[in-house]
Amino acid sequence: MNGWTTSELMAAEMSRHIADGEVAIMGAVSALPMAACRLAQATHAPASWFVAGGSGAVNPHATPLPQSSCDDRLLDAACVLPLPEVVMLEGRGDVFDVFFAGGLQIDAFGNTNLERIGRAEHPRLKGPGGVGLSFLPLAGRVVIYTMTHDPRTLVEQVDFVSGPAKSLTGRGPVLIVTPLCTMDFDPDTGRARLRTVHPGVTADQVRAATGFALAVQDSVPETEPPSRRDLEVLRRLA
Amino acid sequence: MNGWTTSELMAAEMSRHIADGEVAIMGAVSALPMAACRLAQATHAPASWFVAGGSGAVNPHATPLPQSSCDDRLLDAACVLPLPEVVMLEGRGDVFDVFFAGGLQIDAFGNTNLERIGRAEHPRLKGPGGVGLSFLPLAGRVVIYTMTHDPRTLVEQVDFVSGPAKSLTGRGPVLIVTPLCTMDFDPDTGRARLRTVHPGVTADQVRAATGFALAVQDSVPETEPPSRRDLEVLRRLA
Amino acid sequence: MSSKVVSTHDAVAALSFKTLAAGGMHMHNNPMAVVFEIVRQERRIERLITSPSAALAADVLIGAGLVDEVATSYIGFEHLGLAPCFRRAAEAGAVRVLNLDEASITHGLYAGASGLPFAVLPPALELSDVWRSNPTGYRKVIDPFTGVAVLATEAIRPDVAVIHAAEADERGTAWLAGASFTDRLMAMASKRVVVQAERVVSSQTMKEHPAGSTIPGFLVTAVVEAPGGCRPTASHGNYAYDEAALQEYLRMARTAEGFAEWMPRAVPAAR
Amino acid sequence: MSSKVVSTHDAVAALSFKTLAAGGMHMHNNPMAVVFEIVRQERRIERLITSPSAALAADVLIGAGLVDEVATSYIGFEHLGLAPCFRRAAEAGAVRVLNLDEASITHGLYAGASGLPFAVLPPALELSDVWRSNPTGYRKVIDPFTGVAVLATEAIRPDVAVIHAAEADERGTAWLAGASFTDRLMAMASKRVVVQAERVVSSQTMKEHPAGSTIPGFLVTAVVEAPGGCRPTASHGNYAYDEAALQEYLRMARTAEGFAEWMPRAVPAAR
Repeated sequence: MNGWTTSELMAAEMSRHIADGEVAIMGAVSALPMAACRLAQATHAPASWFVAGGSGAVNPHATPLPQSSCDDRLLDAACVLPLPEVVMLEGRGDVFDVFFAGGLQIDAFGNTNLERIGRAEHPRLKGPGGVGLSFLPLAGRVVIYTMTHDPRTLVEQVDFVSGPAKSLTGRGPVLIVTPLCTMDFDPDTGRARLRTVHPGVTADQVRAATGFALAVQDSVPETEPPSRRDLEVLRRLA
Repeated sequence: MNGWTTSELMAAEMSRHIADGEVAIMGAVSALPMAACRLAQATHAPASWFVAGGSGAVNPHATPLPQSSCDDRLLDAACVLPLPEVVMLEGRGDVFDVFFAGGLQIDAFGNTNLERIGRAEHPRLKGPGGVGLSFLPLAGRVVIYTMTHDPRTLVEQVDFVSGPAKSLTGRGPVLIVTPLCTMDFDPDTGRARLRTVHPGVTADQVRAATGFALAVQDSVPETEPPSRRDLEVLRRLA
Repeated sequence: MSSKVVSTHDAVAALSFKTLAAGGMHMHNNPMAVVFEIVRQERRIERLITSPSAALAADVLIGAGLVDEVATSYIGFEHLGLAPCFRRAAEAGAVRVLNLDEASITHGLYAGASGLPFAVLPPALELSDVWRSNPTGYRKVIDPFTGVAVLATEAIRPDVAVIHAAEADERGTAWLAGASFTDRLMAMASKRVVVQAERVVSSQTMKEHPAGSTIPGFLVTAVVEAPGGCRPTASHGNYAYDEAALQEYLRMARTAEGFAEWMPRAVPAAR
Repeated sequence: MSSKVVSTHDAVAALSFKTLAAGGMHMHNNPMAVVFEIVRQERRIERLITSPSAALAADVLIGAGLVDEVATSYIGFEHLGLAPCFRRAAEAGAVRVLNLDEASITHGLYAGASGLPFAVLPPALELSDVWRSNPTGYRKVIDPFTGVAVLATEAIRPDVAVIHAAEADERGTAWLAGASFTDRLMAMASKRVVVQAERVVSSQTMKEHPAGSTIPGFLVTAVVEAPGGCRPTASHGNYAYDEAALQEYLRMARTAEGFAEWMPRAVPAAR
């Protein structure tokens, strides 16, 4: 714990993947991507936008950030879209630059699964369902995040594709952020590869915690820790 | 001029065709049906509803009534629907009991035309277009009104069907109200027939002003004139 | 003018339905007062239709064993955890799950509200496994302009929608405070609408609310006054969700026995 | 943070389009400031797309000879009379009219805003002559759930929408006062959006407006400050339509010569 939590490190890392002027969107369980978006707005991307999930709030100002993506405190925002209109715009394929997505399972290609673990009949675990993950092929880029880095979550192949890795109008998944590391995707194989390890984590630890064969380069850089400014912002939001 | 204008007589007559609890809708040039709806609410149908055309206003309170169906003064209302939602609900076929419709041409079967007079190529008169008249088959009943009763307006067959007489979910056109008379439709032939003549108008005058062969019974009753109460209400709205 | 305001008991007793839609998103605006009454009256729901993200309302109805099949894109409790009764019933095969996604629910409700025979979907949705897992809900259709096969889903026309509002008047006009989610669309798509309101107010009060935040009374069958009627979920503009109470629910409802114990506490008159 | 506020001249000069959608309904919220600038710059419009009921904006663009074809369900001046330039051009065959109805425009814009490949329509629309008169805009499609042929129309995706707002901020977020008609839907369906606003305000002011009354700035390309920019049509919440001025327009525009005389008065810098 070098003066920051794993969540803070992850939020800071995620924020760096939003460029100025871009529009991000997220679904449920979105405290982390909301913090990342707010951090981006407070630092390098003041003109970026985000739509806070089911609330339809565009650039919510709430401080601290509520845990629920549908909280009415989010409605203190630049403006608010009725939820059906958010869903409509997700279909256009040229509106949202970054889609933050999670999953019960995330596979080596960046497919995500919120549906079930196991077979269709009597699954071992029935998940909640994928909500808007089927829109991922229309996002500019997909940033996947999970708070659970273990071999049951990071799998060779998802049991069900809620969020497809294949993209129609964008680049598809470009990043996975976990409590241990960040991964990106090999352009030739389409498979996830280790991009950075978080400070204090080794590549071997990551490999052991990952359910698929993870490509690892000889020397893996460390994830850039959050700056003091990042932490100031993130702690105001927490 | 027995103490009331033709418009007042027409509005009073139209108001009688709205039953309590019913929902009416109208398009543009709707001062007359709006007055009729307000009169119905003030008299025999206090629980009736109407949606004032493009404004989306439900039961507008504006007094006097604006001439334009899209006036912002209409928004002082029981509630306001965004226009796309009015259009949506028109498609359901079980929401609107009465649809008030007009036309450049109205034919013997109750088809209405706001599109053109003459052929498609180089029409003699290009009308504005039918807007929502193609929804008439989904209304409970259609009440047609016109301020022009002449053989060019009331024709045997419209040159273009903007508002179809055929109904899918309701009864279709049940009434035509003009400055001279009211007509209803013969259930066997589907053709318009003289129902009442306005006070001071003869059946022969109506026949001469009508471009189709109008069925006329031996004795045609007079249109019931507006009551004193009707006139009080209508004059407050004018 | 007759009033549409009735008791929760009478509102539910008067309903005739096979398909029922329940409003609210996540732990917000779940119409629990009417849902608990449906449980009390043990009303069978052939098909429950949820918003894109359902929570307690759906989980309770499923837990009570009233739901034959559920058309949904998500039932869960967001950061608090999975939906225990839904999970248990789905894993056991006790409820049939008709998988949708938020686009299919939204565009399906839009089609229902608009009298459209079905709903066409954005091309991306073909890439997920959702439509393949629900052959009754999805079909391919040939785009008549391009000749390409695209994905379509059923129009959603619930027999009854149950919606929570902050305010309603006697004529049925309702105001949805805060975010209205897909609740207004659900009301517009449904043949009958039951509104539970925090407060019954005068029509004069009602008319101050902005366009697009209300449901016109002519779409509403019955109004139930239910102050606190979303608890333990939130009622936008009125109260937050009760996280401790929801956590307790999630803990107890982990087993059928625990759920059976929780229910009468939440619904004093139930069972 | 760079501002999206530019001059009317620069906003129009920067646009590249084949299809252009103009907002407003009847004599309300016609985006005349931008329309007059389009006339001044003599920008050709391959296809003009109107709201369900267009008036002055469409009539002026057609009168100026800039419109090859117009997709519309109504161009007129409600109780004031027919649209003189539209009428003259359509009768002479100088403009191609793609007949739609309000359902096709609304559902077509919804499809455009949602990335749907096309729009299915309610069954009633088949009974009118509208779709038969516009073979490019309509096709039959086989409902994959029933096997019945139903009517479909094209998704509407204008290259540019021009919308009037009461307020906009520097980041492009716009507030539509009063009735927003189909203008928000038009903005959501269009690839680029130019907003003309009565007032440019701070983002702080903007955020007070209710959900569903705004267009988020990320959909807006340029903002033009245009006080009085709807005249002689109305600007909801700001001023009524000028009936005398509209009557004068209707009188003068009855002939091409009269329209040519009217234009420079309305647009001092034109021609």
